[in-house]
Amino acid sequence: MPPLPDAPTCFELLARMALIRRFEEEAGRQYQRAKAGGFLHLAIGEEATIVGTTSVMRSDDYLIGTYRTHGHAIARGTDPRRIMAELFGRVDGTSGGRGGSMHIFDAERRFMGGYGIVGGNLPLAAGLALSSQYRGEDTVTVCMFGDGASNTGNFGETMNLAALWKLPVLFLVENNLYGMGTAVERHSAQTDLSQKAEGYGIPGRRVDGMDVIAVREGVAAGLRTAREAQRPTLLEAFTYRFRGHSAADPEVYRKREEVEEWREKDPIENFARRCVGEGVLGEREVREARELAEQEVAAAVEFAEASPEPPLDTMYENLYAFTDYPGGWYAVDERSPEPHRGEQEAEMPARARELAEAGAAYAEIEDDGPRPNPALQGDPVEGHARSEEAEEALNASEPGAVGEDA
Amino acid sequence: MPPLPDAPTCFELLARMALIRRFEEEAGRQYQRAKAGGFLHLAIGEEATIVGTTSVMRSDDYLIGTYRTHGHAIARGTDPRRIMAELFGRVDGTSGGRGGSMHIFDAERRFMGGYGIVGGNLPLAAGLALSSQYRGEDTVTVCMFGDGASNTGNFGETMNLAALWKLPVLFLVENNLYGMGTAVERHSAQTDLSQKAEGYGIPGRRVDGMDVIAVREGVAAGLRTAREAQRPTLLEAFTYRFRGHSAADPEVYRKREEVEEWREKDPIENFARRCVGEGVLGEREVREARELAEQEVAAAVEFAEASPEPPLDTMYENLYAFTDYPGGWYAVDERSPEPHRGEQEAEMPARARELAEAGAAYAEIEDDGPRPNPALQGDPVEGHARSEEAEEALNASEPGAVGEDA
Amino acid sequence: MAEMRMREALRDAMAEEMRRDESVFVMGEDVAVFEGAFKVTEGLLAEFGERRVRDTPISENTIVGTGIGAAMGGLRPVVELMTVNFSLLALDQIVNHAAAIPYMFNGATRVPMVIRMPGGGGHQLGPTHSHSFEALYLQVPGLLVACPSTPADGKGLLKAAIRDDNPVIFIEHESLYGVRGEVPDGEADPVPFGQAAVRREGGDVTIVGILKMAQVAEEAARKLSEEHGVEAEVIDPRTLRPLDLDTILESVAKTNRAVIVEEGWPHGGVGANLSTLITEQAFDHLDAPVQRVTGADVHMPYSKRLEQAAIPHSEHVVSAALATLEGVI
Amino acid sequence: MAEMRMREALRDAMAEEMRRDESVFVMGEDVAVFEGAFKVTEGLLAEFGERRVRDTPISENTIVGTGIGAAMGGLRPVVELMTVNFSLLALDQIVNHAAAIPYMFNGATRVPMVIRMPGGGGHQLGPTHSHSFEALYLQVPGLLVACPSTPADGKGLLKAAIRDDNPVIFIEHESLYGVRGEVPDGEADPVPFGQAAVRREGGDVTIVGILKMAQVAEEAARKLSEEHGVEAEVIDPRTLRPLDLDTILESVAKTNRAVIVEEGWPHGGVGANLSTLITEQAFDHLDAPVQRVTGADVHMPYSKRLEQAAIPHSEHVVSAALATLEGVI
Ligand SMILES: Cc1ncc(C[n+]2csc(CCOP(=O)(O)OP(=O)(O)O)c2C)c(N)n1
Ligand SMILES: Cc1ncc(C[n+]2csc(CCOP(=O)(O)OP(=O)(O)O)c2C)c(N)n1
Ligand SMILES: [Mg+2]
Ligand SMILES: [Mg+2]
Repeated sequence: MPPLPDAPTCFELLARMALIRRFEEEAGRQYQRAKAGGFLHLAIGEEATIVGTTSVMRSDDYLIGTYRTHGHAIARGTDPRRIMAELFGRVDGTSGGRGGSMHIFDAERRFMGGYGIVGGNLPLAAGLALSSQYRGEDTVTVCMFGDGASNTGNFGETMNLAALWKLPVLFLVENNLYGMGTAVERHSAQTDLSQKAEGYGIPGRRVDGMDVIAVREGVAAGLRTAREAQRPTLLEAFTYRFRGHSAADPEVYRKREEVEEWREKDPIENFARRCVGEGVLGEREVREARELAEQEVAAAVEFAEASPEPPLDTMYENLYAFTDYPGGWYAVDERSPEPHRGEQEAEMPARARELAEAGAAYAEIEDDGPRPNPALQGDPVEGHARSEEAEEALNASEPGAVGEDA
Repeated sequence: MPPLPDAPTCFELLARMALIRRFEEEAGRQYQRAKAGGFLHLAIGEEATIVGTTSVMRSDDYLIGTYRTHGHAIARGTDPRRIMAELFGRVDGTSGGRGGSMHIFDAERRFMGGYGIVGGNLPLAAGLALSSQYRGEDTVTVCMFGDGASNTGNFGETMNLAALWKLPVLFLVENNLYGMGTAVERHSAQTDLSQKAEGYGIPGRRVDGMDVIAVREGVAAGLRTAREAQRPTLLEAFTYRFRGHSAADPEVYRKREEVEEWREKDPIENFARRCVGEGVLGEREVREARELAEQEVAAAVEFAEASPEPPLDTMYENLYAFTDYPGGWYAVDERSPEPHRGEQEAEMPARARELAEAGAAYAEIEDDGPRPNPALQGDPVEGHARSEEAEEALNASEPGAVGEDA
Repeated sequence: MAEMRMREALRDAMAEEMRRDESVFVMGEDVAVFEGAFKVTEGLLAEFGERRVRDTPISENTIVGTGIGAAMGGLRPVVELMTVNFSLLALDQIVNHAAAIPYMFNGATRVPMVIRMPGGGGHQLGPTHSHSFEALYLQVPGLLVACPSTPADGKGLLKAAIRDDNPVIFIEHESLYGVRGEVPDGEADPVPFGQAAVRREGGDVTIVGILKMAQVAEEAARKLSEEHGVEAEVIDPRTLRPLDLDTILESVAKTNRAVIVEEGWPHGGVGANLSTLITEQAFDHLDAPVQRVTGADVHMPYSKRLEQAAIPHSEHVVSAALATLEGVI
Repeated sequence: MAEMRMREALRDAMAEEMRRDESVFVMGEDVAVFEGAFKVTEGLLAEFGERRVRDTPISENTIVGTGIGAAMGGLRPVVELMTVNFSLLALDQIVNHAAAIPYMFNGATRVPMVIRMPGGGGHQLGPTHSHSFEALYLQVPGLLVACPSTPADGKGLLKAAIRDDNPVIFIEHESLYGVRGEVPDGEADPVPFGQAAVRREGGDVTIVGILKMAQVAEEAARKLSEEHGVEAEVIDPRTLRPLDLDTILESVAKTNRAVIVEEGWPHGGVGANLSTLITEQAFDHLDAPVQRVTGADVHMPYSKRLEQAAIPHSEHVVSAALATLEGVI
C-alpha cells in the first residue's frame, strides 16, 4: 500500500471527495423536488477515482468526461454553485442552463465537458491532445469514460489513432462494473479492461478505484508517460456506483448484497479512517471537511434557487458565432422567434412572445412541488423508467451528514 | 511447408487462381475500353488468399467481402459471365447492373456481397453467423476485409460482439500492406494485425497469403474452431496487390522495387512451379488451366457484351418488397417515373420516358470507344484521380496469357 | 378492446409476433435483464429466454449491422436503439446497408428488420437527447418509416412492421409511452402501412401531425372549435413512408387550408416535405400558403423554460390555423 | 484573374490560409502522401510537412471528433472526408458534437472547423458511392453548409469557411473538380457566406440550383432562351446555411415562377425546403406551384443508363420551367 501524502494534501483530498459526495446527495434530493430535471447520473462511490485523478493533474492539463461528471468539475475546481445552477437550468449555470447535468463545462479550469453520447468524448480527447502536441506544449489530456464505452466504435478508432500519432493522452476507464443495467461480463468479451487496448499497442494497468492514493499513483504514472514520452496509456480504475445508473433506475440487475459489499469499500469513509489511523489527520479535521462540504452545498442550492431562468429571447444565443459577413440567415427562426411559421410571425413579435410563454405554462410538468412518480402514474417516463422501489430508495435518503449515503 | 494435396485438388486450385487472374486482367482492359465504369479494384496478386480460403469452405458456409471481390465470387463458383455482365452494367449481371464491380452478390453460392463501405461488412458477418447459431446450424461465416478496415469502429465493435456471443465466424484480414495509398505502418499502430483483436479476446494467427496451401491450412483451422467450438478467430493473410488500389491509382506511395519484390512471390506462378517440381502436375496441366481460364473469360466478355442494358422502367424494381397492403406510395417517384416534379408528370408517361432517354443521351460520357483520360483533360475524375503514369501502366498491359501480369 | 399504455401495446406486439414466428427476435442495449430503458421489453426475457431477447454492448452501428446480417440469413430481428439520438452512430448501416442492400443486389436478398427507437423532447434531456429525426429517415429510399401516436396504432403498426419484408424505421415518442388508449384484444390485425388516420373531421382547415404532435393537433382542433368556431380536420399520417398523401389531399380539397405540426427542426423537416407535396399537388385548392409549426431551430436546451418554448404547443397550432383563415373569419 | 480547375482553386485556398495562419492544418484519409483521393491536397505535404498535413486511419467518426477536439484546443482543422458517402459514419460527431457543442456549452467554446467532402453521382460509382447529402446537413442547426459550383466560389468560400468560427460542412461535387474557371489572383477576398449569386438575369422564371445542378440550371436557361424564348433568372445560393432567401424571393417577386433543381432524393430534399420557404413567403407572387427537379428516389444504380436517367439533366429543367408557364406561352 503506497504511503499517505502530507497532512494538507490528505485534508484536501478528503475535503474534495466529501464535497462531491455531499453535492451529489443534494442533487439527488433536488431532483426529487423537481428542481433539477432530465436525467441525473450520480457518481456516488466513485469519488476516489475522480479526486485521485484530478489531484495529480496540472491546472493546464485537459480533463474530459461523460454525463456523470458533477464530481469531475468540482474536483477540477469549478464552483459548485454554478454546477447546481446548471442542474436547475438557470442562467448562472456552467452552460447557462443549456446543457444540464449531462453537459457540464468549464473552459477556464480546462474541464472540457460533460458529454451525453457514450464514447463520444474519446475522439475529442485525441483532438485536445493533438492541439497540445501541435503547439509543442507539454500539457496532457485525461479522458475518463465508462466500461460500457469501451465497446463503442470510437474506442478502437481512438486507441489506434492515439497510439499511431503518439498523443499525450491518458485514457482512464472508470469500470464501475455496469453499463446501465448490463454487467461488464455481459457486455465485454474482455473483462480485464486494462488489456482492452493492447491490440492497438496501448499498454494498460488496473488500479483500485476506491483508493484515492492508488489512483493518484496510477494517474501520475500515466501523466508522466504522456508528458515525457508522448505516449498514450490506458488506466482502469476498478470502482462502483452506489446509486442506480440514473435517478430513475430500479436496479433489478444487481443484488443488494453486492451493493452492500461495495459500500464497505466506501472511498471517503475508508480514506478518513486511514488518515486518522495513521495520525495524519485528526477527527476534528475529518468533521471540518464534512462541515465545509455541507456549507458549500447549502450555498450552492441557495445560489441556484436565486439565479434566474434564461429569458426566452436568448433562445438563439451562441448557436452560431456570428461573423461580420452580411446577408443570409443562419437559423430559420431568426426571422420568426417562435416555432417557425413564416414571415407573418416575424411581424408580430409581441404575440409570438406571448404564445411561447403560453406554451411554457401549458406544459404538463408542474414547475414546483414534489415530482410525480411517472412509473406509478402512467405519465411519460423520463428516459429510464422509475419504479416504486427506486422512488423509495431515493425518498429514504434524507438530508444528512456527508458519507451517510454509504 | 505443408505438403501439397492430391493432383485434382492442386489442379482445381491452380485453375481457379488462373481464372481469377485472367478475369481481372480482362476486367482492367474492359475498363480501359469504358465497357466497365465506376471504380475497378483488382485483387491481382491476392489470388492465393482468396482461393485458399474458399477451397476449404463448405458450400453452405457464408462468405462476405469488400469492393475487391470479383475473385471471391469466382472462387465461390459464381459464373464469371454474370460478374463480367455486372461490370458492364447489364441485366444479366449478378446484381442486374445495379451494384457494379464493388457490389457483387450471389445468394445461391452464399457469397453474401460485395460492399463499398470499408468495414461495413464486419457487423453483417456477425449477423450471418448469428443466424446460423440461432437456428442451431453448423454453418460458418467467413468475413474478409482489408488492413485499412481494421481501423474502423466496426472492427472493434464487431470483434467484441462476436467474442461475447461466441459466434461461428472467421475474420480474415487480407493484409496487402496498404489501405489505398497509406502503408500499414502509417495507418495502424499495431502492424501485426493478427494481434489486433487480442484485446477483445479473439486469438489471431498470421499466414503467408501468397501460398495457397498455407492459407488453406490457416482457414481450415479457423473454420474448425468456429464450427466445432463456436468461437471466432482472426486470421491475417500477408499478401500484396500487384496493381494500384483502383484502376485510377498512380501509385506514388510505393517503390517500383517493392512491387517487383512481391511479384517474385506470384501466388500462381510459384504454385504452378511447385506442383510441377513435386511432380503432382505436369506442364500440360498448367497450360490447360491457363487455357481454360482464357476461354472462360473470353466467353464472359462475349456474354456481357450481348446482355442488354436495364430498361428504364425497371428503375424502381426491388427498391421495396411490396406487401399486399393497400394505399400509400413507397417512393416519391412512383407517382412520376422521372425526376420528381409532381402530379402533372404522372399524366404524361410517354413524355417522361422521352425526357429520361434524352437525359441519358445527354451525358458527357461517350457510350463506346476508348475512355478519355480525365486527369489529362480536366474532365471529372472518377473517384480516384487517374494520372498519366497510371494510364501508361494500364495501356502497357495488353491482352495476353495468364500470369503475364506478374 | 382493452385499455393499455403505449409501452404495453408495443410489448404485446413483439410478444405476439415472437409467439407466432420463431424467426423473430429482439436485440438491443439493456432490452433483456433491464427490460428496456423505457421498459418496453418488460417480460420478454422471462418468456422467451436469452436466445431470443439479447442484450448487446453499446455498439450502435454493429447492433444494426448484426441485425441486417441476421435478416439476410433468414431471421426477422427487432432491433431497439435505446434512443433515436444514438441512431446517428448507426446511420451508415441503416442507409448504406439496410436501405441499399435489397436494391443494389436487385432483390436477391431482403432485409426484413425493424429498428425501434424512441425520440422527441419535453423532459429536459438537453441537446444530445431530445432529437426528432423523422425528417432524416423519410428521405431515404428503401426504408419504411412509422411513427405511431396511439397505443392501438403502436401495436398494429409494430406487428405490420415485423411482418414486412422491408427494413422499417419505427419511431416512438418518449412522452407517449405512458399514454393510455383502447387497443383491440388479442391477435388483432396489423395496421397497414400507408393509411392515414382521420382523427377528427372538419371543413375549415386541415391539420396534420405525427407522434406527440398528433395529440397536440387534436387539442388545437378542440380549441379552434370551442374558442373560434373553426372546425379543423385532423390527420395523422401514421407512416411517412409509404405516405398516404391522398387522404391529405382529399381533405385539403375540402378545406383549402393546411397546417402541419412537427417537433423536429424547421429547415428541411417533415413539414417542409409535406408542405411541398401538398402545394405541388393541390396548388389550385389552396386559399392560403400551407402553415408549418415546428420545433425551434436549436439543439434542445435543457432549461425547462427554453425547452417548452422550443417545442410546439396547441396554441401555436391554433394561431397557425387562424393565420390560414385570415380575412375569412 | 487566372484560369484554373476547381481542385486547384480549393488547394490554393487551403495553402493560402495555411500560410496565413499557423493554426490551420489538414487531416484526412490519404490527404498527405497520396495527395487526396481526388488530388485536391496536391502539394500540401511537400510545402507544409507531416505536422500540418496528416494522413489518418479509416476512422471517420474519430477523424471528425479529433478535429473537433483540436478546434476546442485552439486549432483550425480542415478535415477531409474522402467522400460524403462515408460521412454517415461521422454523423454523431458532426451533429451531436460539432454542431451542438457551441450551443450546449453556451459559447464557452467554439468549433472552428471545416469538413470538406465531395459527393454526387454521374460516374457509375453505384449505390454506396453516389450520394448527395446536402438536404441532410442543411437541417442541422449549428452547422454552416457551403456547396460551391465554380472554381472562384470554391476558393472564396473555402477561405471564408476556414476563417469562420463555426463548424462548416463544405460539400464539393466530384464532377466539378476538373471544371475550369476564372479565379481572382493571389490573396483574394473570401466569398462571404449567405450571398447567393445571380448567374443570369431574366424575367420569366426563376431557376435555383446548387453544385453541378447550378451548371445544369444555366444550361437549361440557355435552351429556354434559344428554343422557347423564355428568359430564366438563374440563382446559385452557394451556401444553404446561411441561406440568402431574399435574393430568391426578389427574383420570384419579378418572375412569379420558380424551379429548383438538385441531385439528391426528392423526399424531404433541398428542393422541398426551398419550395416551402418560397411558397410561405411569396405565396401571393406565385402564378404556379414551385416545380422541383430532383434525383430519382433510389440508391444510385451503377448501370450508366439507369444512372443517367436517375440524375437531372437540363431537359428536365426546361420541361419544369415550361410547366410553370403553362397557359402563358
Ligand atoms: C451512444 C450511446 N448509446 C447509448 C446511450 C445510453 N446510455 C447512457 S449511459 C449508458 C451506459 C454507459 O455505461 P458506462 O460506459 O459503463 O458508464 P457508466 O454509466 O457506468 O458511468 C447507456 C447505454 C448513450 N448515451 N449513448
Ligand atoms: C468508410 C469508408 N471510408 C473510406 C472509403 C474509401 N476507401 C475505399 S477503399 C479504401 C482503402 C481500404 O483499404 P484496405 O481495407 O486495406 O483494403 P484494400 O483496398 O487494400 O483491399 C478507402 C479508404 C470507403 N470506401 N469507406
Ligand atoms: Mg459503467
Ligand atoms: Mg489493404
